[in-house]
Amino acid sequence: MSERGIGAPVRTQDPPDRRGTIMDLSRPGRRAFSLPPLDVPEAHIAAELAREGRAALPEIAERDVVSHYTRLSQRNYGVDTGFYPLGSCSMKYNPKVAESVAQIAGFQRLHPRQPDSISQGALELLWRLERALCEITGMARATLQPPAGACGELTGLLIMRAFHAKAGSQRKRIAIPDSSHGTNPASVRLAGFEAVHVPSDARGLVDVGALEKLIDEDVAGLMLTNPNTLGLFEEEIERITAAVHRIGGLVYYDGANLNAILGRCRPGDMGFDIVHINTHKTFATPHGGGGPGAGPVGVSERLVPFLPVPRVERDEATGAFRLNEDDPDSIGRMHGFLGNFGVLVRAYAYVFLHGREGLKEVAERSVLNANYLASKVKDLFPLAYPDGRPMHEFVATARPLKERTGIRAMDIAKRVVDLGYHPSTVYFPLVVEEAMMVEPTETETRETLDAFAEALRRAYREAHEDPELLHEAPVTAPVRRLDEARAARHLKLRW
Amino acid sequence: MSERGIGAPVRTQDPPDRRGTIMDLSRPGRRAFSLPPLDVPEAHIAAELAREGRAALPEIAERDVVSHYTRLSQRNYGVDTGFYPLGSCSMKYNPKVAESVAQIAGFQRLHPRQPDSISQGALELLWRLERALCEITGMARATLQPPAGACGELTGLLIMRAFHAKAGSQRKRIAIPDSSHGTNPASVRLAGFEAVHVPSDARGLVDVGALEKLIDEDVAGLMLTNPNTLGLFEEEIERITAAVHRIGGLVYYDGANLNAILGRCRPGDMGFDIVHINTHKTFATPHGGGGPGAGPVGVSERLVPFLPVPRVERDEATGAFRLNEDDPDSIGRMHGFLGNFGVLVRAYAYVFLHGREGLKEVAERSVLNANYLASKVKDLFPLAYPDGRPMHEFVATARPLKERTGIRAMDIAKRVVDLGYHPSTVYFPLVVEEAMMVEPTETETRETLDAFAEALRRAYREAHEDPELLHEAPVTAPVRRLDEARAARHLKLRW
Amino acid sequence: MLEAIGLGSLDELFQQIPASVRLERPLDLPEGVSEMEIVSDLRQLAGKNRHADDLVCFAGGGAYDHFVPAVVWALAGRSEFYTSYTPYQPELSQGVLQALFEYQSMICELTAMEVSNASLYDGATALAEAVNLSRTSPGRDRVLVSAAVDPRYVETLRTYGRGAGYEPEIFEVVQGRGGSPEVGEDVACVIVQHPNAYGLLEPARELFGLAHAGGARAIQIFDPLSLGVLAPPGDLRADIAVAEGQCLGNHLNFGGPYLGIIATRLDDVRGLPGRIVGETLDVDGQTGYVLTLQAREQHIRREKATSNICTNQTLMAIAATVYLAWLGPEGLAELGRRCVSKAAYAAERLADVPGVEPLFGGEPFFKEFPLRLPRPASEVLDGLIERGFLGGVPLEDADGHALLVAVTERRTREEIDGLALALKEVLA
Amino acid sequence: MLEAIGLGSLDELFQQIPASVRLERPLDLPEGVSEMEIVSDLRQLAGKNRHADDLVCFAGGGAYDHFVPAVVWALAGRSEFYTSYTPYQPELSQGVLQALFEYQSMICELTAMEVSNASLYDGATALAEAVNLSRTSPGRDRVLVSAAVDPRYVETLRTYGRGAGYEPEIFEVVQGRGGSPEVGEDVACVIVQHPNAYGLLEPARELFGLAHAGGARAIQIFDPLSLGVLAPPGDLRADIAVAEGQCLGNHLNFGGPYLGIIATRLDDVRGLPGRIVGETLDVDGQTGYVLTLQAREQHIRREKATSNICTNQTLMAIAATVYLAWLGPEGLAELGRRCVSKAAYAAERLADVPGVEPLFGGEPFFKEFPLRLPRPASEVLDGLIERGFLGGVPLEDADGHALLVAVTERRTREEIDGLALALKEVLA
Ligand SMILES: Cc1ncc(COP(=O)(O)O)c(C=O)c1O
Ligand SMILES: Cc1ncc(COP(=O)(O)O)c(C=O)c1O
Repeated sequence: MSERGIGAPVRTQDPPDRRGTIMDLSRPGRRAFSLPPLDVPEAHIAAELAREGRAALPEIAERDVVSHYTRLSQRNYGVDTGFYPLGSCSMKYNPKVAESVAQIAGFQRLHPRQPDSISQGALELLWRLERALCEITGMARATLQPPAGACGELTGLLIMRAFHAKAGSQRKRIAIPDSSHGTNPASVRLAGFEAVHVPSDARGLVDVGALEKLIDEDVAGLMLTNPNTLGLFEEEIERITAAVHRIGGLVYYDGANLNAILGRCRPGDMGFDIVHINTHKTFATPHGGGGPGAGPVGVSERLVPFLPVPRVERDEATGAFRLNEDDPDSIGRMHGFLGNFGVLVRAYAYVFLHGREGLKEVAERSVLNANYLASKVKDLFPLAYPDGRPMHEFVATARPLKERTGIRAMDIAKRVVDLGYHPSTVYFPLVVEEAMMVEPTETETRETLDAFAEALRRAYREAHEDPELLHEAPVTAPVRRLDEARAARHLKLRW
Repeated sequence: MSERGIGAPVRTQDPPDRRGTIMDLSRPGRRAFSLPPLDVPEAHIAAELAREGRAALPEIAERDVVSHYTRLSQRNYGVDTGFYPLGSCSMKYNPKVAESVAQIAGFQRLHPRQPDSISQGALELLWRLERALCEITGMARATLQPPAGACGELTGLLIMRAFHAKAGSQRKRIAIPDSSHGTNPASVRLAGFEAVHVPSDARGLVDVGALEKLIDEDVAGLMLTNPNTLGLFEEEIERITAAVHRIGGLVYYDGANLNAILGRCRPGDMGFDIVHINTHKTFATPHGGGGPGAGPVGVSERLVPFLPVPRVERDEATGAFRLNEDDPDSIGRMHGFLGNFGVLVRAYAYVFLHGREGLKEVAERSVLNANYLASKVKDLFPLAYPDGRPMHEFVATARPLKERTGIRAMDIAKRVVDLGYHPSTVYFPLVVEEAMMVEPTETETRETLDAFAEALRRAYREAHEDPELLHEAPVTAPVRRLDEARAARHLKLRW
Repeated sequence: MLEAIGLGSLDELFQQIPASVRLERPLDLPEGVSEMEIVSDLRQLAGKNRHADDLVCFAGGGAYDHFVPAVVWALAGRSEFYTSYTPYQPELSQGVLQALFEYQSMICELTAMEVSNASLYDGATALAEAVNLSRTSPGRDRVLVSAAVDPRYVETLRTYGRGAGYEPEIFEVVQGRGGSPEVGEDVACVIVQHPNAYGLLEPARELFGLAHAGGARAIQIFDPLSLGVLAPPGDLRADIAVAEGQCLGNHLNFGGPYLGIIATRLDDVRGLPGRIVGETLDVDGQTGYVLTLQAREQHIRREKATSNICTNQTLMAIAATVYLAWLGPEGLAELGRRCVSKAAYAAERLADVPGVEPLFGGEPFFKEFPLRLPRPASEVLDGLIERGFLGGVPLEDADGHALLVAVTERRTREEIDGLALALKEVLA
Repeated sequence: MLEAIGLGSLDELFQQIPASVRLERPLDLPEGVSEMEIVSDLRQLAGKNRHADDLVCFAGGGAYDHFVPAVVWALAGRSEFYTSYTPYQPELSQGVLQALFEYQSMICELTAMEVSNASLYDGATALAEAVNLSRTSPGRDRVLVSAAVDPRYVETLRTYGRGAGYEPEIFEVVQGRGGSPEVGEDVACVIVQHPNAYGLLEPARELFGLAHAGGARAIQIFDPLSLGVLAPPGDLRADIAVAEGQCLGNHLNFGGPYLGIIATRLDDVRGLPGRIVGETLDVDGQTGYVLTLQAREQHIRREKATSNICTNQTLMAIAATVYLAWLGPEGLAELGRRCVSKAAYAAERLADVPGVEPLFGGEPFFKEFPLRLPRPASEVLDGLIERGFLGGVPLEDADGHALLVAVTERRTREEIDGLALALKEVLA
């Protein structure tokens, strides 16, 4: 047998009775649903308000619903399948116990508007998690409401806006590094600010001199991740935060990379005023194929009044918890209810499972793994900024390879699929050409790192010896390379 | 792209870090387990009783345990994957609700030796299920203890033995048809009887004349399935049971094929004295990759005293349920506790979900599906007994094909794998050459039956036109044809 | 491994961190615990809550105790789905992508709208995104909101509006519904919830007519499970339809994770926020699915993106897809009829309780209706909880003497009668 | 479809059924119900039970409240495993087959035996199969069983023995253990449970020595989770080792589905009952797994098979495999030490309760021990249940004034102290 590829389920068609969308399986009269007999008099909607005809949902028996989505799931690669080194995503293993506790009826079946008196356990959980996240980040209080990191950013920026407004100033601009994640500038706009781009220096770090020149009293603040998007620690972080504070601005910490520093240092101690956390990265709540996540936001003491409502408060006398629904300075509500509670239960489980030492080990192991893996491939795929020591992830580049062979980072990624792995992030950050951003995470073994390194090295060799293999790749995935341009040109967004 | 095959995940290797057994992934010092700190004084086992050294179980982190078994699962085909027409197995869809109710803590976390007073719900469930199974089969009482069909057979045969013993007779033989399932003769032996083989007639039915001649007062009883192993209804069933009763014997109904007659006729009404049910066939409790099942056994009034203990009894006055632990005539205990309770919860859910009409529809639809599918393939794969109308399954033969092309039923089966399906049972029943025993079940759609028929027809065509395809098959499964002889010769039963 | 990279200690890996910001003490958190301990900790916390399995739930107001069939999480809970990332590598993500394509298709069918995205955070934030989508013509900035829109949605809008530069303006309703927004040339959109925050049915066609007459967009907040019986947003001529999709197979979860639904007209597709999946072909000509129109999104367009959303609620959308496949067209219609009948019965029984009356008049409703109580609703609710009922959610109307009661297909006549009896006792 | 096969009605499909046996009335069962109804019916039934989440469980006697980590059923519960049949088509069943191969391997490691099958029904029936395996030399028919073997196992043996032609003979024990079976030339096997039905540790080496001296096989019933601390059956020179594998990741389930474990020496492999998985190669030389030695089994060998077993407990074996992979060698040892320490502590605390004393003397035990009570155990248990404890299982010894208490790694000192206090109250 020739080795077509290893690992991923090989591209194959479904048999005719299982092919296509769920609608293709629909046949008149079939059904999965069942309801008890009606036990009250039948009432009706007035004709003028009623639907005419019916919604053309699929008609299908339960058996086929199950088979269809089971098969679809098998056409998907997850962390449970194997290594998933997407940079900036912290695709670590999601402990199963967190899944199972989130399903306890006392959490899963709570109505968001039930009285506080019968939700004491849930409120206590949120309270404890808030305390823990504040300790981890060095913040005073936090809101757990934002359902994802981007919403956390908007929350933080609105807090900045409210802070300055309260001080009687209407600052218009927010500084962000040129390597920042797309959500940063997008959030800046949504918060009604303009983005000012801060250049990086040759080491891949914020050009502090340039920053100091760039910012003035029209700048409300700076957004930064640290380690930054290149996986490098901003060594001059104190100078940076001081510079922003000097002009009266606030500094926002994008927590996507918090994994690298857990228990080692804290944004609050670096001078950050606002921090968001992606629980679906750092605290292992599963990504769900793209969501749900949770994006808690912590703030320093002076910003506490501006946090969103409702907030969980604890009556020191009775120990009872309650939701504080309004506060005059609060920016207001960021979510219809309390945010992604079910995700926060998982984050709670993760944080307290690991505890103080465990979280520190997470950081250590994640940084060690990234450095180890970098050391095994950087001769072929050089680090974009070779002078810095990467932390939990590294950004390498396929530029030399491309110059020599025409093989691009994308081709490497697709070949890696055929070699049994999910590829790394490619083409992000945008400031690096042919970027390959690799974040192995702490849950992976040395064997996995070695094998993945070997897969990259093999692809590199093949780029020279048998480039067709890379152009053709993937050949073992459920589909081969997809025509994205066609998708955008011939929009087909529904059946 | 050439169409190698459709449907099944294509044979491929795992990447190096995920290859081999769980032991191959073991590395010293890794671990998944965790325990709370010891909160009592440490005590020890005396040295002479203690283990020396340690059990060489794998050392492995939870992340890798999960990935390993997730990947293994993906190398397996289940009903949820698709059509699974194994004859005699009733591989129908297993409703998900039955899985979820079996996980309610009030069932899943019950200790088998907790007092009856705090197990009333569980006992009531068993009681109600027993009543329902008796109604479905036409029996007076039943035991739910046997954990599978074969154990049910043994239970029934021991009841026969006890019945005759009580009547002062020591009959030695049990009659079974030559087409019977292997568990029948094996159970006969385990019950201390000898098997007498009853021949089939040209129609594939019990040769009643021969039977009448064969049996005498040394025969304790007859075991039969109806519809029989060929999928045909024993039309002379009353003559058969009467003949056995005439010599003082008892008639045992092997319930593997009960699916075909639910609500249409009942073993009790045909004259059967003892019936076992495979809940993992007829009542959709999942097969679990080979088990667990449940094999409840119902008996007619005169055999009730012999049923195993413990039995669930209901106090008519108080309505309370209790376990009757002994009864002088009982054959005793067939299982350490009450049998596969968790499976019985699922069976209960299935029976009461369907109810009286639903169960009848199950039979009707399963027979219709089998007949429809048979009609689509029997020109190429003739029915072994073409005169009878098959019920819920049919037995076809590849003998003509083999004679013409050398292609055997096994080759067809393996090619069917490449065409996206689990094949039918082959080479059973033993009395049919090149047997293909196909049981589509009631949960499959017409589209599936059509597509499977087309797969068989295509394989048939290919047997003539491109036999290599069949000899080589499967090429799209996780492994190709396995060397069973080698497995038996070079026994490797552990790592 | 440290050796392999030429380091002597873990600390060396963290040398770039200036000493001055290093945390030189352990985090002030408890020590890590075993799985057994975390389970009992969380069981204990959960045990301090009452919930919808242990109380009979008539609470609604944006989150509903609809039945979640076992198939939904048996499938959406498969780890290939829930442990995967956003489908940036489409070849390894066909499962999620196709499921989302099916989701988009079903949302279109449900709403009679032309295009749906692949999910937003929840109903309230979906409304905020819809408003952003509507505020694209210069000069058309104002946002008119019916007073019968869920206050939580309005509060969320107010927050988002601070950044986007608008302040939602409330227009009055009459007897809990309707109203006559004045739609001038500066109005971007008119927002109506139908069924509304009182559960009442709105004269949506008329209200949307007013919006269109003024050149504004009509935004409808709808209830997905009402659409088996109620005319869908598309038929009502809504321009943008948003909803909370929790009811579609998602658990109550104390408010999240839920599902933000947004659907609109094809014209507006390039203004839609969030991910959209499109069908395409692979190099062999085989059908496949990809994220498309990514030029709208933050990772490509950065500050010019239609939204900042990145992580969304994909898994909830998959659950909704499975749920809708389970429900089918007949199920959707029948379930809607059940809600209507059960709510009507409950309204009648509860209004019979001495001292209780409808908050307004005889306005039509779907599955939820408002009552006026002789005592503060929060007190009454406590009494009902003692009797095993989560009797509804309090309204601020009538000085807090108003209660909103939701009746889903799960509620039996016996439970409804039980609630009426309990209410009578509490008020006695 | 009826038309397609040329039939006019469903009834025609059933024409072969003689009219005289047709059921001409509907089954006397309720009408079918919806998913919602079956769920509430079963919730209601479950609600009538107390269970080990709601009582603190000190019950054992063959089924134990060990901790089941979440991974076990997250994996064993994957539908590709649980909805598949016996792996008769190995190419489509490599997942189940390899998992069973790993199971067999781990059981061998655990027990220090040479070969394991792929599961039997449960511990008691595994013992019956072991006896059959031992009764192969003509003339060696008798089965000697220690009086300290679980009575349920003995009863099961008695039932199976009626067919196989033996009557288990009990040999006495002294102070709950030991004894001196007389092993003559007609004895097939000597059965010892270690730890035994009182939880006590047996002088197993000596007893097995007696068996071997008489030419009989030594059968040990073991506790899988004792084998981190206790010498394994292989080291004790047992010939056949059987166990109840429930403790390995399987839930209490009111007694089933559980897991019958059997392991023996390679010499006896052809006498082993049930399925066995073997490693082999495919035509490309790639490793794969198949059912092997099928010539022992009923579907090939029919009346000459070693057993009638067909459907076994595969899924429970897969769960056990995942559990053991989770536990690892250190976990196994540590868990064993926990049981020993906690049980020792509990025995001390409970024996301090006035009126309570050890049933025998100071015999060593593993995780379970017997107490003598001043009142009937069943009464005392009821009192303990009122106080939130499932206090153990009653023994028939001492006129029913004896209680067997099991203490797993899950029980905390606080719970043990609580039990002691409750017992004191009940007996006061
Ligand atoms: C650096 C960075 N910032 C922000 C985000 C946005 O977080 P979310 O996807 O949770 O909205 C991400 C997510 O990929 C990120 O990598
Ligand atoms: C006809 C027949 N009888 C008996 C059995 C044995 O049942 P079980 O596997 O539940 O022991 C089977 C199972 O395949 C069967 O098909």
